[in-house]
Amino acid sequence: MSDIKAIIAKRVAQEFSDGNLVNLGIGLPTLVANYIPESIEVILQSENGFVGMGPAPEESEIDPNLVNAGAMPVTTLPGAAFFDSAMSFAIIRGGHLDATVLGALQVDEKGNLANWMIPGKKVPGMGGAMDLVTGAKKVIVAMTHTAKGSIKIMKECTLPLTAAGQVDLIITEMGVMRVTEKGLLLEEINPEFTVEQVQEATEAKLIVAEPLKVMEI
Amino acid sequence: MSDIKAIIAKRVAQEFSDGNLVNLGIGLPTLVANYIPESIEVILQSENGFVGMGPAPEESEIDPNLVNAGAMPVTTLPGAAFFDSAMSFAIIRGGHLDATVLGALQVDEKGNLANWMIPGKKVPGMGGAMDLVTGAKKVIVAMTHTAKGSIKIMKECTLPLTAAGQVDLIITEMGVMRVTEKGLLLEEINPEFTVEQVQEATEAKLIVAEPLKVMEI
Amino acid sequence: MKKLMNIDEAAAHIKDGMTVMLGGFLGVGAPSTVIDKMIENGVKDLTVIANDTSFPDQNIGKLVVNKQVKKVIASHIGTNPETGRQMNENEMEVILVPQGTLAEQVRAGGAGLGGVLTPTGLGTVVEDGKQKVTINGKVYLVEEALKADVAVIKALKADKKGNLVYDKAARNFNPLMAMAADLVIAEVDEIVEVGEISPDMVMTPNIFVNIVVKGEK
Amino acid sequence: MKKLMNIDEAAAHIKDGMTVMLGGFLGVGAPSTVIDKMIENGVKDLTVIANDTSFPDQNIGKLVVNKQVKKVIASHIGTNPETGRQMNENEMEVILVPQGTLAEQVRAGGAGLGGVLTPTGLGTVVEDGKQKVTINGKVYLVEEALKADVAVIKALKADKKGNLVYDKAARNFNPLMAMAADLVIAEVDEIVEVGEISPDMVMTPNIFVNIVVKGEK
Repeated sequence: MSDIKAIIAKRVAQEFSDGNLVNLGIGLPTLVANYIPESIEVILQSENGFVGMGPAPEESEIDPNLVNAGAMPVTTLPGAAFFDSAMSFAIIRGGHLDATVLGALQVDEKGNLANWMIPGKKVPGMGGAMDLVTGAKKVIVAMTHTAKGSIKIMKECTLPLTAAGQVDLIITEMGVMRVTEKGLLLEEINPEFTVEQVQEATEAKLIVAEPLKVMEI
Repeated sequence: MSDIKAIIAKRVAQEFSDGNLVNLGIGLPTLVANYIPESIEVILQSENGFVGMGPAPEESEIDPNLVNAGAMPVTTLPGAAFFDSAMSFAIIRGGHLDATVLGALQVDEKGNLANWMIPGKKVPGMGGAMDLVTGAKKVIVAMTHTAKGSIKIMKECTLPLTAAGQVDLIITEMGVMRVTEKGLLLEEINPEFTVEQVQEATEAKLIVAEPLKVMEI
Repeated sequence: MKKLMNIDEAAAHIKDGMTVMLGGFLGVGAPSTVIDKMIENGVKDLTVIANDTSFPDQNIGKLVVNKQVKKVIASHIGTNPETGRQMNENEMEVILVPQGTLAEQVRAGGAGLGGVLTPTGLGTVVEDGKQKVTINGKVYLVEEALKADVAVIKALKADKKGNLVYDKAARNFNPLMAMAADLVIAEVDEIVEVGEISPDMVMTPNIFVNIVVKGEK
Repeated sequence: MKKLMNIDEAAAHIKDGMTVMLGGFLGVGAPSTVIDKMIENGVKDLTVIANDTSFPDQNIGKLVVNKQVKKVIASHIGTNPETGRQMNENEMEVILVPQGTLAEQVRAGGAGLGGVLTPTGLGTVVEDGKQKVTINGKVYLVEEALKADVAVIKALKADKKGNLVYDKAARNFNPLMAMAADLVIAEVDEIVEVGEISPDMVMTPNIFVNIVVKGEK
């Protein structure tokens, strides 16, 4: 099996259309940029204040004032624009973002997302996540299906929420699940797994789409 | 007697300190700029979107994109800055304006101001006046004491208000009146008038300051 | 992602009954070429959101005179007597809003905020029928966010991706309206190559602009 | 109107117990020179409003490590473990706020608005104890405006009147904080003559800036 993160990132990248404005979260979601088809133009937003984010620079080209929201050096593409944090979140909250891709500690069948704290253990803060999840037109959770075997796709999140009912799509190395009114719809499956295996790694009851598509890996 | 408008404008100009940011309304208040002492720097704001407004240009220097809030051509002084209407009113509403000078249809002893409509007759709209009067640190009404004999300084405004209880100072050709908790305090008088004459031209009962200063005309 | 259009293609997006935001402050920074085409096209029953209704023979003013507008939301109508006449004779609905409130309402629409909490208008007719919120003992009016089907704005320059730069006091409401409509048409004096506007100097990021059209002057 | 000061004069304005806004996003665009002087001066019991608490060995992070901060309002503290430790052991109060909400709260403070009406945080612990307002059937949280005694910000350039220009992603919260404090200290890389920054290109108008100090790098 090819690298798990690559499988997920590659599949997420297929969700975008030409001209889309997208925000990619820190970590795995950042990798999605590497798989955007060359046939379309996707504009990346960085919530610290610009649109038109490009890839990481050569060592010699690093500019300390040009970093992404995770403080990693990046570049800008032609047509980029910088702005302040109020404008950045006006874009995010105002519905101008076609999609946001971010990780999760837990996500559930109602589209609830928990990704900003583990009470008594780790409280990094929500950063821009609550606004991103509330404001983006499409919220895509991109993550490994379980955390070293421990289940993350729940019937109901037990950790403090980032936002209620905002997640549209969950993409893992096992498959693609859509949040619907009836529950989680398994739309695509990685051919290396069976439906039973995916369900076993998932607390929420999966509805299996017909036909169930095969995930490109 | 010298020109009435000049008397008023000249007296208003004495209210400013070095470094003050001031907004001058359309009409008579605009004249105040001509009387600001050369010993101090007063920055003028124009609510259509800049600070550092200068005097009217020569005919040949007129720029259609550089006008004041009354659409009259102006210039900018060194250090000027342009911005959008949200920023302009953030400055106004946010308490960053040291003073605003504007005219009135009516003003009363409680500091209420009416200057934006006469029901059934004339409804130009409030423009920026309501924000200016609400947000500026000091609100100065600059106007002729009466409108061709008809009284404008009232016990209580009868016209729809621009703002309630926001006026600090009323400056007319007859004198200078401060809004206090006890009522209107006549602090200065034009030596060409008697206190009785000023009171006669005023509906609100005037409290006469002791000593009553003589207005420089 | 086709952004550059001719005036006919651009104006064809503005249809009967739409809510249209129009940039400009007493005609300065108004998209005159597109408005002339709207007049030629005879689109009607428009709801116009604009700072003012300009002068009878200019841009927005002409739309009013030509009876294409069924409702206006503005801060000032005093320079266009025809607006007042149509209002008084119930031919057109006019909603007058303090200028700073209008700017924030439009911004809130674009930023995904429900509205604005402002002290402006308290104690005046502006507060009639509106919710109030008390914060730390101070009362604020709730002024609802405004959005539009189309915003027609005017800029000095656009690059071919739609990044905009404004000129002096012609900026005013234009950058705010660019955020608050489903479709944004930017009329510009000049179209330049991508890269000619420095990313730091962009005033409206391209992601807000759907259509760029070259104005006739 | 004396705006240019050396670092000692500037930092002397920051006193024990004050509420201080500090610009920067994970250290990018942070006023490091002034913060180093705050550490040298040993000012304590500070309430700090900032996007994050940076890294332990950098700018805001050092203030926290040095125990000069009694309360932090921020969106993210994950990159500075010492903030988490002091929070968990009740040595410092930490209020976590969604980043877009924080940006708007600061802006509202500067703009004279009572607060922000945002959907962000609904259905999460962020809404605990807060007022809600329903507008057109949609519920919004009331997030109160934030102000400070002092804002210390970082810009690329200032002219001698205090007009500021920022560089790339180092803009972030700086222009917002410049509006929201009683005293604004701008640390800059370069001080230029008045006129060298075009009035159209000013990002923070001089009227907000009280003190300009040249940074050490």
